[in-house]
Amino acid sequence: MKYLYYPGCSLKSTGRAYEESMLAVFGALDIPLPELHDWNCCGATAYMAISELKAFALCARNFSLAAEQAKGDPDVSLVVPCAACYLGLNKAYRYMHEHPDLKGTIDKALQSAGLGLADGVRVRHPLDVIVNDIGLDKISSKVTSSLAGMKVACYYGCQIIRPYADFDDQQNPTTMNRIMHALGAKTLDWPLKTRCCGGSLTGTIEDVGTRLSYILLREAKLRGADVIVTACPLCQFNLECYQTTIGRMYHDRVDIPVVYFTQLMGMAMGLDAKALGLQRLISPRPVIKEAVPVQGGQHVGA
Amino acid sequence: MSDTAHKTDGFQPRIVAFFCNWCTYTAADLAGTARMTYAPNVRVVRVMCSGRLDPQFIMEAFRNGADGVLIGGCHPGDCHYQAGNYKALRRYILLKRVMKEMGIEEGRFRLEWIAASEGDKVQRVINEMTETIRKLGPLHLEPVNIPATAHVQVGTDKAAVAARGGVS
Amino acid sequence: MSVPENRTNGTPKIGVYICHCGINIANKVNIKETVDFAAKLPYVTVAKEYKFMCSDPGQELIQQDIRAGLIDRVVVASCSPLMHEATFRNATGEGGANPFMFQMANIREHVSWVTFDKDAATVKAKALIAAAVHRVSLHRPLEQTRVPVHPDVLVVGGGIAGIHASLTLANAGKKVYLVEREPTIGGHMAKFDKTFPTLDCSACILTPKMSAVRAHPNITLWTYSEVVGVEGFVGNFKVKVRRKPRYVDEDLCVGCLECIEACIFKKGKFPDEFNQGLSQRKPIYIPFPQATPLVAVIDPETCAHFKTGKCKKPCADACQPGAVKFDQTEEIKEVAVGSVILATGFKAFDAARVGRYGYGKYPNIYTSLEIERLVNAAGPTGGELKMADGRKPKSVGIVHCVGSRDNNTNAYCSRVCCMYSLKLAHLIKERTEAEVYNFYIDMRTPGKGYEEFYERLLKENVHFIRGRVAEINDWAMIDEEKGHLIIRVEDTLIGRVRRVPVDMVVLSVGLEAQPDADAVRRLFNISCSHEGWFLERHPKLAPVSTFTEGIFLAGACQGPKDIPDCVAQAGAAAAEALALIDKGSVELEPNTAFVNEEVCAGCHTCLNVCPYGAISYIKEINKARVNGALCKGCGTCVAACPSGALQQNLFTDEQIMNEIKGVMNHV
Amino acid sequence: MKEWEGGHKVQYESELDPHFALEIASIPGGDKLFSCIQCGTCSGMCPLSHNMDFTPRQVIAMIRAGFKDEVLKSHTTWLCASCYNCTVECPREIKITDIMYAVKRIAVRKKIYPKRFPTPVLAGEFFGLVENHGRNSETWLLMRLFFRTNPLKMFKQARLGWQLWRRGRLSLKVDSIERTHELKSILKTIEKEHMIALRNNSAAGKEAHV
Amino acid sequence: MSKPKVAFYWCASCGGCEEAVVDLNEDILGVVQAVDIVFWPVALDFKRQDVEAMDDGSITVSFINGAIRSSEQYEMVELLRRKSKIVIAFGSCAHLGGIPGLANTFDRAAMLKEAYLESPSVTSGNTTIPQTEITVPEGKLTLPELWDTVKSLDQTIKVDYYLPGCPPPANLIKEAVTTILEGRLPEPGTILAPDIALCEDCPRRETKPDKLIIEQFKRPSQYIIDPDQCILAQGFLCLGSVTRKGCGAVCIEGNMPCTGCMGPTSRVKDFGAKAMSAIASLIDADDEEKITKIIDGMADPVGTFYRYSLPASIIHRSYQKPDGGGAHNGA
Repeated sequence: MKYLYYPGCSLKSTGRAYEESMLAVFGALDIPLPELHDWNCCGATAYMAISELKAFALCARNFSLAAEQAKGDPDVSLVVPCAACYLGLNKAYRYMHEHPDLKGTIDKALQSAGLGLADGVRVRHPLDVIVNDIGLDKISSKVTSSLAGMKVACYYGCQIIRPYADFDDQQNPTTMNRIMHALGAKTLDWPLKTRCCGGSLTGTIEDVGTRLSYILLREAKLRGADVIVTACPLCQFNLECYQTTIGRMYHDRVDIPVVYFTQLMGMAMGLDAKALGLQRLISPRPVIKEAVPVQGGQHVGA
Repeated sequence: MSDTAHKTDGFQPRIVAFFCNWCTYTAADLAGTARMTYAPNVRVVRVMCSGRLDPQFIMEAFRNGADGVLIGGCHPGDCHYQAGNYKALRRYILLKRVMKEMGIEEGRFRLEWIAASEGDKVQRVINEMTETIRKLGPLHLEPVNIPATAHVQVGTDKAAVAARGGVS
Repeated sequence: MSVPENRTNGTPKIGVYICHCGINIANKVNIKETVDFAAKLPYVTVAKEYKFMCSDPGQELIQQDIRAGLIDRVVVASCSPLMHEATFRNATGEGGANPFMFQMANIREHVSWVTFDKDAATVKAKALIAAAVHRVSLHRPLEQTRVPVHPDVLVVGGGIAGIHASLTLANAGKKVYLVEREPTIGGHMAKFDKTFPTLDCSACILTPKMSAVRAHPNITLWTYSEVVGVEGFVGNFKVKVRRKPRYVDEDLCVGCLECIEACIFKKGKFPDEFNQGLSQRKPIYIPFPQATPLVAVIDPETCAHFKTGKCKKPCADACQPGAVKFDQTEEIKEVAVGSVILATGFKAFDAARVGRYGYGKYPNIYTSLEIERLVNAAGPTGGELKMADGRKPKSVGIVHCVGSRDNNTNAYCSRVCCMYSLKLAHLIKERTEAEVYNFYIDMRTPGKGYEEFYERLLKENVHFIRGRVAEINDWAMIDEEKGHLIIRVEDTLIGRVRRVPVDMVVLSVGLEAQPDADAVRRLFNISCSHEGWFLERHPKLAPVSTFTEGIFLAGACQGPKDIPDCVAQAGAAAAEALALIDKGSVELEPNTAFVNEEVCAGCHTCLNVCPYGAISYIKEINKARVNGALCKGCGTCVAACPSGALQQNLFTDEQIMNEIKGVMNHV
Repeated sequence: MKEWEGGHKVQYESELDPHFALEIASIPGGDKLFSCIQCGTCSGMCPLSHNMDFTPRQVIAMIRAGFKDEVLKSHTTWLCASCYNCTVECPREIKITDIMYAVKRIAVRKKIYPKRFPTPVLAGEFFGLVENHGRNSETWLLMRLFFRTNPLKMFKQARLGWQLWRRGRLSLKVDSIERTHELKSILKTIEKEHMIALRNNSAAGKEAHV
Repeated sequence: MSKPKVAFYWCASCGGCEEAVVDLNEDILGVVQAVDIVFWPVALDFKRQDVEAMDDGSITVSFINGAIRSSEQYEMVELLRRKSKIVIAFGSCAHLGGIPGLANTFDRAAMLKEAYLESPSVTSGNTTIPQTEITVPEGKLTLPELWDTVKSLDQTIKVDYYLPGCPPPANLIKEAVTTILEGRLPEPGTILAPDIALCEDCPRRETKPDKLIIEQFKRPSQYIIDPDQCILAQGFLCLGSVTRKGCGAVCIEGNMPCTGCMGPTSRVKDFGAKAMSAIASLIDADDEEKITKIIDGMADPVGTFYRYSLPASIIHRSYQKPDGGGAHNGA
């Protein structure tokens, strides 16, 4: 089994902390996770609106690169933390397997670029890899400062779970909850864990998008969550960065830390706060402070 | 409805199907009752059980001009006669090997378990198989008794191939 | 090369009759062209067409031609042989030829009904006719054997369908074995409060029939029992029934309940199956007051004696007749019957499978079957509908189509849910005066008095929202929603998404095939539809028959059905069984295998191939021999016989080979 | 329009496009569209249906009936956040999200979309960035988007931008892959194939699935 | 009255059939006395021209062994057919195509390539493939044309009777010769051997279990055959149940399984197909994987089931697509 890390654009900018914390966690677990060399954009949801076929072809190039980089290891997986990339790549994988005509066209396109079609490269989310490949036992064994006492709202968002993921239930996923339990944290039972955060609408039609984020933030706070844990760069961005705007819009205090699940993992495993990108968070971090005293690092807060 | 069911031009494959009375033949009747249109290329020969199928029948069908042969029987465990379909499966697996070695493409010979309720599967399998064989093209088995002259005059391999294209 | 034996007696004279089937065939197949084609086939002396070959004048055509000596073999090109083979064999026989000098070409189900293009249909019809002509030219006269039909009947399942079928047969003087898996008969109907649309009390109309079963001298009632083995064929089945030990002697128990009173468990502790787990029972119990037989049963899974061995068994002491018998063991009964009626019923859909409806997650969400018990005066709450906290619900949402009309669960409509939802809406409104909301996709009320009942409910001020409920959860958007269950749905008639807060939710679960339906169908050698329902022989013309002669279906095991339909079908199944019994004998298809002893080399290949042990090896002459009475006619041995010494009547190698030649050549 | 007139009118059959449904159904698995029973599960599951001028269920009905203009002009597809709730729960397995994309693609091609909605602009900008560089650069994407739709917004977001910048979450670098030539020839071939498909399908009255 | 004229000819064969004639031992003398041998290239110095010079139908009976796979063989058997009253296909190769018939899984080009280009050779660099015609300084040289497909005798000329076996058993030859010489002619097309399977004559017939099943296929080269037990029951592929008797079960006597040289009974059209049907029926497995595993233990199914009868089988030869792409060349 060989894993290759596919970052996508977000993990190189707004989601940098996700990248940093995930690589730190995998490093601490001794799982090599080299980056896919010369990866290109997954096509994302926006691309689908222009040309689905082009989006598939873009994904297929990544598969070819992965097969190339894996040097013949047939069991190669792209580890894709971004939900949109995960969906886009997975969709391409599925459609190529379900529609031979499509596969033929893509093969032609790849050939024109001197690449070979690699339809065996699997697309995996780090949640899936951590729970199903690495295992919760190993995670628990690495915990040095338990998150006991912390109540987290696991928020999965849409596209990791729907419609293609087969590693968890599509309406009531539990993978992230199980990880949090392994870290010692309590998880919130709430019905909104896969409800949309607004996605890219927050950037385009702000009032519509932020309303969805507001519903999530409010319900998490109402139910007494200390922190919202996410597994998607856009979810994290929407839920964290618009808190002030939302507060103003709805006259409601919705301040609650929003972190990546890998950051909490890193904290519980005693990794350096900076290595986990904690300093890149905007929202206040009382919870995080409580769990792990921030070592050095510049003070950041709003 | 599939396009296969409507195609009237070009090569029309001829497929002989051996269906067991209790499951697949009944399923084909059901497809009819439900008016499921499918490719007109299959001609069904009814046997009581897929276990009745002697490999000679399959070969005879090919010899008589079939481009494909389909066997339909009850699902494993469902045989009306307890185990006839298992015998069919054993013969099929062995025969398939021999057919392959004899150069007959795999798509031309197929066994499917189709239960009495699976009219839609009859439709799907027949359409699929017709399409597959349409792509493979006609099966021209070499006639057994070629007019000997065809051989005597053979000069090149190309001609030999042409000679094989004759009709038995 | 080998020379085929000439098995035809004289030159065959074949008559080909092509049926229009009204326009069913004639619309797709060019009849005239087909008749001309048939007339030119080898040995064909007569080729005719007719509007309906299966009609009397159609059959008469065949008979006249045979009588006139024009033909001695018959091909009818019409519908499926499964439909009319018997009809035309009879006609052939009536005309004076052997009935087996007949072959059918299926140009309706296999041609006209499934082919788009008219020319292609004509070509295919010709091929099938040519095949039949080739085949029939090698047919030989055959004789059918008759075997007597055993007059007793086995009925499997003691719900309303099984009860009704048993009583009908028993009243006609036939002996019936009624086998029920549970400790009592009654099935689902015994659990219902009222029945739609008349709202008469379910128990009131069912229990007299249950008692009648118990009392009827012609019915042997075996509850707590299961069929474990079936052998034989129509008219002659041998059935094995496992009687599970109930640890209470049925003949001695008087149903006085003293044993239950005496049990070391002072109160019920284990989920009561009859009440859907909404109440508790003791390890020794009687499912409900009208249970039939009214005999206690001990559940060894929960009984202290069986669990620990340390119980003092006060139940046994309390029983005056001494009916409690801890040493009872399982018993296997073997009976001979001539026919079987399967009435094994259905299973309610498991609502937890639709996660977004929150069943099992939130309190106050019930399935319809649970509500039946909760509104039932004999149920766990004495008929009072209360919420978990004891309050009466002020609003109740009834969600239709749970586990029905959904490709993710069951694609079919369960047929009864609309009506029972209306019934429950009425009962809930009546008992609690709550606001009742029905969420439906389409309202289906096809039945006598059903639409009228719907109208009655509309007038009773029940809310009807057309839309499939998307989700049910407990997060409030506004204060008014707090503390309620929120039903989110699009009101499709208005085109707006609504959030309806309610205190209680009823999930109208659909009907599913029994989880062991597949095992049962294998036992009885019948088929299931892909949803798991037992498959009838013909959806319209043989709705209670199966593809296995002598096995009939009644009730919801064949598909979702309400009570009137179950009863009607049970009566029909009983009538089919009676018809078979009164006929007295059945004719067996003469398609058995036979050994040509002259050429059998005694190689043993066939012996183990036969699943019925019908072939034996006669050592003295070194030949195999087929026992015609045991042979079922599958032909597997014939295909296996390495030297062609075995052949099958109606399906000889030559006949099949000729059919292949016919189907491929000539077109 | 007078107050009492309402927005509705009699819909003449001749104004509808009978091919529209077929066009949409030509996406992989799209023929399930015709199995719709109008149950409304999609709309009920949709977190945004209350913002839409037509609920997703209505859009499906309109596609089937041939209300092409109305569908293409509708806000509904542009409000779809691709959360796939409808697709997963549809009792007839209709890939509603994919259908929304199919509608979007036709709308973009025909340049019919609500002017106030920047979603198609975002898609277009994104497309351009990826086509040229193989990667998207979030910062540039957003800046260009704001610039093209609502430059004022850029100032409104300045505070957030500053916060992100300070924390190293904004990068002004335009990221690019090394082997852009590969990408170019892949996309070129796809375009060529698409043209061939278009030509083959135009006879059948369908638009190609792209 | 002159003695009946008899001809012997061999086509694609190993020569074993000729041996068989000689194997008649003293009896051959009787035959030789009773007839006039007019043509027998193996033993006597007659030439083709001698036959050509005879009147049509003047040979009483021609015994032809070997399969037909070249233009020369075809010319010769056609010639003999014209000159003979009776033609007897002698031995498995003439009867069913025989072992040379297994070449029908290849085509000519593949065979020539294998024989002349790819097989190891002491003279390197030789890339000559024989041609039917070549002009050398001395003039034009010709060779008979090798056919693509091997034929049984009756696929090229009309055959009156068949003497099956590889080679035909002496007693059957004797009986056939006597019958014909005495003018007791059987029905045309008759196979001159009993029409019943070999199991009947098998010395191990009593040891056959009622429950005949095969859990594993064994090869005689890997396992020792119990000389006292039914060979098939031991898992060795004995085809005695499919094969016509008449050979006296000599192979079984020699503790080797029957390979089917006598061909099928008259009720079976395709020896290999029927053998597969019978043998597969005995496989002791019901799921695809297990069945496949057991069948994997069977080496070369075509060669096994069609060892003597591929050209006479229903399929006749491996299928070659009209475009020339032979999917069958590997074996």
